[in-house]
Amino acid sequence: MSTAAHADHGHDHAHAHHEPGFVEKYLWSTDHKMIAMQYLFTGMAMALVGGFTVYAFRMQLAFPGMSVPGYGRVTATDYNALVTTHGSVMIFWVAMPVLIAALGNYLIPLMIGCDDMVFPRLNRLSYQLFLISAIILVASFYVPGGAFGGAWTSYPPLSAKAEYSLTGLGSSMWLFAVALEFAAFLLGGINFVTTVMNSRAPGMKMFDVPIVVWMIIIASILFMASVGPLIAGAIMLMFDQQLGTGFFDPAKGGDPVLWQHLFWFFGHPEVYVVLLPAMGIVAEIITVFSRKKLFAYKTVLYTAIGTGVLSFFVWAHHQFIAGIDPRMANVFSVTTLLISIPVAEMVFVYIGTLYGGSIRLTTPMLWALAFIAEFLLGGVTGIFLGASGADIYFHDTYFVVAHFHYTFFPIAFIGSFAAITYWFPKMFGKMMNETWGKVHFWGTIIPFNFIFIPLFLLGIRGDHRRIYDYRHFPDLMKAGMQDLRILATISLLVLLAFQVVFLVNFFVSLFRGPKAPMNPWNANTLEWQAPSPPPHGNFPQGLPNVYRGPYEYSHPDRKDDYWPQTEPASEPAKT
Amino acid sequence: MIDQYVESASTYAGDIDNVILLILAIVGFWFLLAQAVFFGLIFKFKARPNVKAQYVSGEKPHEKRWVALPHYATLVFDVLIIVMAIKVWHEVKINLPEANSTVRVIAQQWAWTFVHPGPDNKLDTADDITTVDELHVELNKTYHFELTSRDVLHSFSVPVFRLKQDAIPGRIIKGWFKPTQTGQFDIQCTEICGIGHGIMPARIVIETEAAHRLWNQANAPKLADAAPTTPPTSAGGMP
Amino acid sequence: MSDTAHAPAAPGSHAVAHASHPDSFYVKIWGVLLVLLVVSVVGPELGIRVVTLFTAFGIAVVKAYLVIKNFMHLGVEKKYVAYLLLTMLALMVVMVGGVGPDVLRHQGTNWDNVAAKKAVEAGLKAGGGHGEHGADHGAPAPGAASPGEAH
Amino acid sequence: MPTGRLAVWWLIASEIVIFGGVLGAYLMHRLGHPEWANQSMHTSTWKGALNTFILLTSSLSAVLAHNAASRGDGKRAAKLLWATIGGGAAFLVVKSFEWTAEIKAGYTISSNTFWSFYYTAAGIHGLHVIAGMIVMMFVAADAAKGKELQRVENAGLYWHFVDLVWIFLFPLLYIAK
Repeated sequence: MSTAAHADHGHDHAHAHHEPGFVEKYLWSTDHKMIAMQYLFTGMAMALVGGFTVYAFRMQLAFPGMSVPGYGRVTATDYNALVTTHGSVMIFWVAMPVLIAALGNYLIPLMIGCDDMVFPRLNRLSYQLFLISAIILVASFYVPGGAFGGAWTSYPPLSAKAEYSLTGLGSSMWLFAVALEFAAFLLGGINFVTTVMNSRAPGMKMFDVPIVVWMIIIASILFMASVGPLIAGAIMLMFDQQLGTGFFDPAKGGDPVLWQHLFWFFGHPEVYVVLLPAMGIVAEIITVFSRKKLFAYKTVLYTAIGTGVLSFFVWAHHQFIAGIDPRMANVFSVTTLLISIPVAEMVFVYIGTLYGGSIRLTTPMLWALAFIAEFLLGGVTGIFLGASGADIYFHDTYFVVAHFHYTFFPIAFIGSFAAITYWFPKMFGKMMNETWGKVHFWGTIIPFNFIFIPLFLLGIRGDHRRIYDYRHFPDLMKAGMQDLRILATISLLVLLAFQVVFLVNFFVSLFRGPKAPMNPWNANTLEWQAPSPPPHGNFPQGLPNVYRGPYEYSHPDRKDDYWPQTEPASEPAKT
Repeated sequence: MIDQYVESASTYAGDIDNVILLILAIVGFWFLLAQAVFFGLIFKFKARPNVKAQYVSGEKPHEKRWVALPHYATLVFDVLIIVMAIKVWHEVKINLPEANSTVRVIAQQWAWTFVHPGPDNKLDTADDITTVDELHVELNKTYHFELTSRDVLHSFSVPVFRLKQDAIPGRIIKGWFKPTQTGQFDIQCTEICGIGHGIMPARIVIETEAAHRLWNQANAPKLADAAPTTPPTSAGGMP
Repeated sequence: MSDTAHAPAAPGSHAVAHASHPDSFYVKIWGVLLVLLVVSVVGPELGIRVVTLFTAFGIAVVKAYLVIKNFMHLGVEKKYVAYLLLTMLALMVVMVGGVGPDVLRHQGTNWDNVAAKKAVEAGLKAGGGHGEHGADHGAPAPGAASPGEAH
Repeated sequence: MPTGRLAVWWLIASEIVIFGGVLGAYLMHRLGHPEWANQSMHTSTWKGALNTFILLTSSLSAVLAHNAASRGDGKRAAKLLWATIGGGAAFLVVKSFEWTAEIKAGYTISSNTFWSFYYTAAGIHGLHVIAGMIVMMFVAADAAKGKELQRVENAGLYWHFVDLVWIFLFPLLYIAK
C-alpha cells in the first residue's frame, strides 16, 4: 500500500538536497511537522485573541459600565462582537487547528510510519488558506461598523441585512473567513484520509493504527460529510448580504429557519469533530501512563464510528424552541438521548483502562485524567438540554453556556495541554518542566470549575445569554446573582493569569529545557522510534515495519512493560 | 429545585421542574458513581515500585461486561427520560387547551408589542389594547399567544412560566399558558437580535380578575377615537 | 487496500479491466446519453405531469448511472468508493427529511408560515397569464413586512 | 488504489454534500412554491439542452483521454484533454449568452428566490467548470510530454462529476416548469 503512494508523490517535494533558507524552512515549508507547528502557533495566537475577548466581556458582566483595563468601555455593540468573536475563534481557529490540523499533521505520518503527507503542497496551501481566514477575522474588528455581532451561529435575518446587524462589512468578513477556513480543513481532511489509507507502514493493519489517528480520521470524515450544506448556506448568506437575494429573508420568499438547519446539520457533527481527536489523545496518554493495554480497542473504535454516524441525526436539538415543528422535536429528542450511549461507553472504556494499571501522575496524565473528570460533567448536563421538555427552560440560558464549556474547554484546552505536554519532547527535542507544568495544571483546573459552576447556577436562576448588562432585568438582579457573576469573572482572571505560567514554561523549555531522549515515556507507538525532534523524512534509519498493535503495555511474556510496535516478535526482549 | 430560585407561575412550570429534577436525580447518581469509581481507580492503582500493571485486553466477554452493563443501564434511563420529557413537551408545545383569551405578541428591534383583546375579549376589534413592553394577563385563565416578529429572530421567554419560544418574521407561532400566581415578572428576549438585545426587557403583570377588569376599562380605547389608536394590523405580518 | 490500481474484476461481462474498453465503447455510451437527452427534452413537451417527472428526473438518474458506471468506472472501482458516495447521498436525504417539515411545508403544529403562503398566493395570481412577465420581475414577493390576510 | 485517484474520490464525496446543500434547499423551496413555475418558464430549455450536450461530449473526450493515457499515448491524451477544455469553454460561452439574455429581460439574481437559486446553483457549478478547466490545462501540458499520465484519469473523474451535477441541474432548473 505504501509503494504506490510513495511513487505517486515522490516528485512533490524535493528531499532537501540543499539547506533551506529561513522562509523556505519556516514559512513556505511542505514538511508536515513544520506545517503542524504553523498550525499550533497560529492556534495559540488565536487562543490569546479568544482569551482577550472573554476577558473584556466577562469584566463588563461582573462590573457593568466599568472601563476595562486594556480595552476600555464595553458598549452593547462591542459586547456582541466580543461574544461572537470569542465563540467563533475558540471553535474554528483554536480547537480545530490545534486538535485536528496541528496534531493530525504532526502525528499521522509519524504514527503510521511514513515520511510525510501524501500531498505536501496541498497541505501547505491548506495552512495558507487557514492563515488568511484568521487574518480576515481579526481584521474585521477594524472595519467601519466593527466586527460581526450576531453570535457564532449567525442566524439570519440579523446576519443577512446590514440594516439589522449594523455591521454590513463585518458580517461578510466573518462569513468569508469561516467559509475559507472550511475550505482549508476540507483540503486538510482529504490529505489526512488518503495518507492513512495509502501510506501506512508495512505490517500496520487496521487495528494496529493508534486510536488518536483513527479519531482524527473519523473526525475529518465527519467534517467533510457535514460541512457541505453549510458551505452552500454560507454562499447563499453571502449573496443575501451583498447581492440582495432573499434566501433567508421571509419578505422575499426565503426562510430563515433553513439557515438554522444548514448550520446545525454541520454544527452538531462539528462537536464530535473536535471531541474525537481529544478522546484519541486521552487514549494514548492514559495507556502510556497507566502502563495498560487500552481496554477493548475495537469497542472504542466502534463507539467512535457509532457516535459519528448518530451525530448526523441529532442536529435539530439546537432548535427545539427555535420555531421548528414541535413534533420533529420528539424525533430529535430520542436520537439525542441515544447518542449518550456511545459517548458514555467511550468514557467507561477509559475508566476501565485504569483498572489494574500502574498509574503515573505526570503532567500529561493529569491533563488526560482531568479531561475525563470534567468532560463527564459536560456530558451529563447535555441530557437536560437534549430532553425537549427540560430544554424549554434551559434553552439559551447560562446553563447551556456552562454545559458546552464543560465539553469544549476539556476538548480544546485540556486536550491540547495534554497533547502538548505529552508530545513536547518529540516536537522540540526538549523536556518540559514538570513542576511548572503541575502548577499550571492546578492553576487552570481549579478556576475553570469556579467559572462554570456559578454559570450553571445562574442558568438555573434564569440568566439568559448574550446580555451585556443584567441591570435591565429586575428578576435577574436578585440577591446573590451578581456575586455569582463576579465570582465567575474573578476565576477567569485567575485562569488567564495561570496561562502565563504555561507560556513561560513552554518557551523556556523550548530553548533551555533538558534534551529529550528518543522515547522518554517508554511508549509503543511509532513516533517514539524516530529521533526527537524527527528530521525531514522522519525516520533516518529507514521507514519502520510494524509487528503489533499500539497498546501492548505490561505484556506478561515480557520483562519490559512496553513493547514497541516496531520490535520484531522473534527478537528477545530487551533488558 | 428551580422554584427555589425562580417563582413558578404557570400550570406547567411544576411539570417542567419535575422533569429537570428527575434528570438531575438520574444523571446525578450516575455522575457521582462514575466519578467515585474513576477517582477510586486512580488512587488504588497508583504506581508502586516493583508492581507491574495487569495485562487486560478488554476483549473477553467477562471483561466486556463491565462496559456493557452500564451501557444497558444508560439505555434504560435514557428511555425513562425521553418518555418524561416528551410528555411535558406535548403538554407545553403541542396540545393547546381551550383558551379563555388570546393575546398577540409582536417582537421587533428592540421592543415587545402586546395586543390584548380588551373588554370584549376578542382580538382585532376596536377595543383592543396595545401596549409596549408590558403584558397584562389574568390569574387562572388559559391564554393563547400568537407570536411573530417584524424584523429578525427574537425569543419570547417568561422564566416564571418556564415558557420560551422563538419569534420568526413571516411566521405566526401559537402557544399557551395559564398563570397561577399574581405579580410582576420579567419577560426576556433570549435570541440575539442585534445591538439592543440586552435592552429588550418587558414585564408581565398577572392580575386578579377584578384588577384585570379595572385595567381593561381604564386602558381600552374610547370607541370614538378607537380607529387612530388601535391599528388592528400593525406591520407585523399579523391577521 | 492493495497496491493494484484497480480491483481485480467485477463479475460477469465486466470481467475485463475498464481501461481495456475500446474507444468505440465510450462513443456508444455517449450515443445512448444523447438519445436520453433528447427524450428528456421532448418528454415534458407532452405536458403530462407523470411523463414530465419521469422523463426529467427518471432519465437524469439513468444518465447519471451511465456516466458513473462507464465513464467514471465505478463498476470496477473498489466497493468502498460506491458506499462512500452513497453515504453522502443518504446524508443529503437525511438532511432534506429533517428540514422538510419546517421549510417545505408552510404550516404545521401550532405554526403558520404566512409569509410563504402569501408569496405562493401572490405569485400564482400574478402568473395567471402567460407572456408579459418582464413586468412583474422587479416587484419583490410580498411577505411579512406587509401584513397578510392570513387567518 | 493510487493516491491521486483516492483523493479525487474523497473530493467528489465532499462536493456531493456541497451541491446537496444547495439543491436540497432548492428542492424544498421548489416543492413548497408552485408559483415558481411562472418563473422557471422563462429559462431557456434549448440553451440548457445545448449545454448538456456540450458537457456530455466533453465527458466523452475526457474518458477517451483517459483511455489514451492508460495506453501510454500522452500526445493523444493531451489533445483530447484540450478538446474537453474546449467543451468547458463552449459551455461557459453558452452560459454567458444565456445569462445576458435573462438579465436583459430583467431576471436578475435578486428578482425572486427562484432566480436566486438559479444563478447561485448554476454559478457554483460554473466555478467548478472553470476549476476543472484550469486543472486540465496543467494535466494536458504534462501529458503532452508524457509525464504524470495517471493524472489524466483523475482530472477526468472530476470532470465527469461536474457533468453529473449538470445532469441534475438541467431538469431541476430548466425542464420542471
